[in-house]
Amino acid sequence: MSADAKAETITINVDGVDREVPKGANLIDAIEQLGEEIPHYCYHPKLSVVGNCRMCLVELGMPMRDRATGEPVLDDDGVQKIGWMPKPGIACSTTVAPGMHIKTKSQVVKDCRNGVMEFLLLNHPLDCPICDQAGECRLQEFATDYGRGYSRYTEAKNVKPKRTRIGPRIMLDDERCILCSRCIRFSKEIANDDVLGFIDRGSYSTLTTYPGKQLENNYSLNTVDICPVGALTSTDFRFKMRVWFLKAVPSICTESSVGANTEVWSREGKIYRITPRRNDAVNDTWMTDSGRALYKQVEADNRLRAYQVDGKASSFDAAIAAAIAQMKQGKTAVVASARASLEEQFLLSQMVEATAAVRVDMVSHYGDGDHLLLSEDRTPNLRGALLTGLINDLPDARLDGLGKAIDAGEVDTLFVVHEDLAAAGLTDAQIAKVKVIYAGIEENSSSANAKVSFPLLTVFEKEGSFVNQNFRVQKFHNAIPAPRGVVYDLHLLETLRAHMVGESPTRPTVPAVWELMAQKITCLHGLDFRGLGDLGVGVDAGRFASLPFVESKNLKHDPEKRSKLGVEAGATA
Amino acid sequence: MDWIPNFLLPFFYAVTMIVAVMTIAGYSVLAERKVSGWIQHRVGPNRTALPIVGSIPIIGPFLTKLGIFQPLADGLKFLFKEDIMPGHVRKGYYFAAPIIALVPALTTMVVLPFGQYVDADGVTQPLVLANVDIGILFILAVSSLGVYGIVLAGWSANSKYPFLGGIRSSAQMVSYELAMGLSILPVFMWAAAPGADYGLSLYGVVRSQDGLWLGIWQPISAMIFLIAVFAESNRLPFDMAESETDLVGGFHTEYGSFKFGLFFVAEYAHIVIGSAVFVLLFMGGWNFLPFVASPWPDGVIGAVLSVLWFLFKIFAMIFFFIWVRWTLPRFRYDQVMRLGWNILLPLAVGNLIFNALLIAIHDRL
Amino acid sequence: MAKTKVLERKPLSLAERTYLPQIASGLKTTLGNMLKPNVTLQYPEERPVIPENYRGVPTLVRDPEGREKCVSCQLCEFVCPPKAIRITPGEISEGSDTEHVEKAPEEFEINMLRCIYCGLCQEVCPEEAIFLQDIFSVSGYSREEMINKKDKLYELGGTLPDRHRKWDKKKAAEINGPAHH
Amino acid sequence: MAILNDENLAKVDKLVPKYPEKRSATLPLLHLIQEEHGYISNEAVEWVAERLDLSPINVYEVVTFYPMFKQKPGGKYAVKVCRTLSCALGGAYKTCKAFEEALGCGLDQTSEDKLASLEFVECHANCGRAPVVMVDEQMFEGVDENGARKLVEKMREGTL
Repeated sequence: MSADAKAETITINVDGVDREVPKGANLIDAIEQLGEEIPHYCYHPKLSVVGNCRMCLVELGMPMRDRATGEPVLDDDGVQKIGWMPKPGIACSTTVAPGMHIKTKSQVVKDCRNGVMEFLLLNHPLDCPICDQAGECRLQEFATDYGRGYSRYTEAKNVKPKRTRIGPRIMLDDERCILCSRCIRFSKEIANDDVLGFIDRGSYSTLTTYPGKQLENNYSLNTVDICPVGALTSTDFRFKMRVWFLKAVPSICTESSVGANTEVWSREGKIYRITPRRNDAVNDTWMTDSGRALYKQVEADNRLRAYQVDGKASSFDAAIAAAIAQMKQGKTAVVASARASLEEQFLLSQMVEATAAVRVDMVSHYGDGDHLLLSEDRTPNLRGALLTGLINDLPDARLDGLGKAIDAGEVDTLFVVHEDLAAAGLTDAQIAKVKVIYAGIEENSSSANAKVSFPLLTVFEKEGSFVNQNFRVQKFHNAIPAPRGVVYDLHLLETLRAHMVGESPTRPTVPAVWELMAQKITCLHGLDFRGLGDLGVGVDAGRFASLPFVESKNLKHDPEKRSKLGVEAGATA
Repeated sequence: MDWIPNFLLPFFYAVTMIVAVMTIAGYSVLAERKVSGWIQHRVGPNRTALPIVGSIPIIGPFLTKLGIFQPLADGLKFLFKEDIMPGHVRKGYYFAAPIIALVPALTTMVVLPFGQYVDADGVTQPLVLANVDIGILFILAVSSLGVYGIVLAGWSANSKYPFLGGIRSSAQMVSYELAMGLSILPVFMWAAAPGADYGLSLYGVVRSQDGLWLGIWQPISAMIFLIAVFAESNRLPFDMAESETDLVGGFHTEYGSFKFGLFFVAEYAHIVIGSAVFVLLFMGGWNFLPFVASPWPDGVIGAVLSVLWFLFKIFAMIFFFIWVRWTLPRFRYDQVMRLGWNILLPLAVGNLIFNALLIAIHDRL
Repeated sequence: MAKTKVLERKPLSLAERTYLPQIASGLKTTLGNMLKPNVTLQYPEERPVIPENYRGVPTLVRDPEGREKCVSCQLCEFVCPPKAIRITPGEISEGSDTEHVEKAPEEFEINMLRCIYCGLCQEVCPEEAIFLQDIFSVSGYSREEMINKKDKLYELGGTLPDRHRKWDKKKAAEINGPAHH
Repeated sequence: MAILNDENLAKVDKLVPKYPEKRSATLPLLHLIQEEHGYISNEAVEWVAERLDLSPINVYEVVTFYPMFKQKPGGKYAVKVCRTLSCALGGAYKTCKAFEEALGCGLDQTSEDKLASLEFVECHANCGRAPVVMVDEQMFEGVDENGARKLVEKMREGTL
């Protein structure tokens, strides 16, 4: 892709300097790629262009040609004259053209921006101290750049409703709205839920939903993200914390196999919100509302927080000893999870080897997809389990095979990662027949009857990588510290494996595990953890490409194209 | 039955005297703090108040502001503080040291005359516990015993700073004792001239200063004696034994509570005694002014007035002691030694010879 | 090498060598000082005059209507160099008199063990809600006691006149509706 | 849902195909509805939206944008007093006040007897003799306070 982009560049002149920009690009995007910014409110790279904020006005010009002959018009020095347009034009609705000249820093442009800012701020309530957007507000930023610093407007400001609930998760502050219509366009174009609109006119213009309707689709919180001001705020995050205290860590959404790129915003070990991170190959700039709420599992009531042996809290070492003693009695079966990271699955497969497990099962978690960013497979890493060789075929929703094996007395010990055995179809009698060693985030039926329970960490408390629906390996980072006394999942798995084979356990790091994986797994050859970058790397699906995955066509996934691509997928990484 | 005048009365006098000296010593401490405060633009102790006296309308606050009750509080504090004894000290000597320091200071006052009483017969009698002829010798002999307290304290504490303090103190004491003794010889050579019948009696010295004070007549002797008194009483600028900057606290580093209080009182008692001796020898005792006949009438009133005048002079001297302390910095040890041996001693000897010659010439004429 | 100039030290005169004139002049100096009037302030009884811009203990103030002025924007928490301030923001429930303000601190703590009295919190406050007033002496028996909670901060701060009456104006505008019809 | 009578429905069927984009027919349709009912209800908005394959909010935006579209039923007559400069100078405010008193209702309201609704509007584009008042589609020039009262009387008598 990058090679293609390089081939198709054109030259435009920005503030007197010739620059290379991609052909056919929008002027704002093109300038952004040059590392500069044309201020804008209503323009959004993933939405249609409306050009109603007028903030992106720049001076535009083309080299002059004689209309009659088509010959270039030269000035006295023999240089082609530039025909500047008499008035500035908006950059967002301009596509770059060869030879185009633009001025982004001229006095005219600055005057335009000053004027636009003055109008935008006329009726603005200036309640930054209570506004959640403060700190990441475009209005604030451009007001410092182009604002006048005081208001010439002596009349009383317009008063509008301050807290309108336009959806279950969204609060609208009308006074702050600058009528950029990003939210309206998003609802219509991306979420396909055209409920937002401006009613009334002039200074009465108000963003609203149609009477009786609400902005309640599963993508509604994206309107909060794209709102350039603080008009739309999330009720979940509202007034909780100022954004400048929050530390944003790149992560991956675990809601489904889409693997939306996210940023986890935390302060002092407490997560306050999750926002999407732009990745044009995965989720553009969007994510689901339901995915944003997943951080609540960190402090969920049913979180498993302590190591347990026979239902009693114990130390890590005691729990390991009990588990090893149990597994050494032989006939161990493993229930792996598609919720574990690639590295954990790899170490689990090592452990399976070390314990000479009689069988490895996995449970599928399928639901309805919305053909956008919520796929049918509700686990983030099913393909990782395939790549690491934990499983060879798509899993079933029920553990019937395992159940039969238990009934036949082939299994004594069951090592379960994350899964709820009862929910996965094992009967109480079957569970009672085996000794369960459970490792998971939550307490569930598996942990209730477990001989040994190991608390695992949420995706926010560790680092690693997932393989998404397009066989794209994407990494997530440690956003908050693990609960007190809980070791990293990798450490747990490595300790178990080492004790089984009588080695002394090491403390594996993710990059170290990756070195091993890159050697052992064909399609990961030549990759390392750092090399994944923030946007991830697509890998060769190999023989798995033809498996009947459940994902239907969604925003960045096309099953037909996928299976056709097959081997080439890796090459286009 | 003459045990009452022979035994009980002297005992009563002695107790009175001790109380007086101790009180003056205690209030010297207050004076020290107050004067140092004034000199340094501070206010000094002004908070301690007695429950009833302190609440008398005008007088109470005034006394409180003067810090009159402060010595009481200090004394009580010393009495009731926990008596800590370090584990490494030599116990017997450690306990004995403060007593040995205080006792000589209090003993010397036995021979100190502090006024005169002209009885109905017109006979002038000194007011003194024991009017011995060798008064000055007694004082020199006993007061130099005080250094044993310091040396013992330094040694028994069994740690290096007190030890150094004790050593320094004894060396200093030896150095200045000589100059001191030599400096007062001319005084007695003049005062106890042939024909005068009072020998080395301090009373006699005072009597001899009826007209001219010896301080004016013998300024060099007075100066050497004054410096030596400073050195003997371990006052700044000669407080080698306890210089805080290099010896932490010197000999009393390891002392606390009441034992420290004893050292403290002993030091101030030394000052009081030293002032008294200086006043007796060089400032005319209770004589009113040089060349002015004492206006004290006969009888009890005259006696009281003479005592008060004598006390006034002592207080002036004490003030001078304090004043000097807050003016001059401490000498270095080698300077102290050089001053004692190289300057004061030759000067005193020279002064003695000069006066002897003077007397010889005077007698020939 | 810089040139060194050797200064000749003059020999002392006889009078100087006795030190007596120096001692006398020293005594004169100290006596002079002793007789000068005192400048000591008798502290607990007499109080120093505190200048208006004095930076004492940081406090929270209310406006003349008794409304808490702080809207928990947390700028003070952000700017505080020793991180002495800790705010838990909260929402003003709908239906309250001050619902138009929307936000108020649920908890506001200033750790006086950390505070360095720099006054940046007062400087940065957009609502003029936090002031370093004239209290300069703080003490307590425990660490907890030295952490001023919201109630304590308002008690210390009291009420200050409000020059802007921003929220009053806002409320009036909300009641009267938009100005231009 | 009987939003329009058959005659108007037929008009709609003819109107809609005239535009290359169905959405463009929003305004004509709304006018038709307002003509028939005197106002545009939410049901009408939804009906239009369905007819033109739009979301109701799209139509709602248009309805609220134009002051000529009423969202509530008005009186029998619609009285519109011009308030733009020349009429204002000519005494439009007094005229308006007179209407308010005569009708017994405020601005943007309908009199209690449903006789008339009163509006104070921008220029009628007939600045010949101020103040200008429109009652329904009829134009009256030079309406002073007395004229206003007379107009109301005429409306009451039904002789307008």
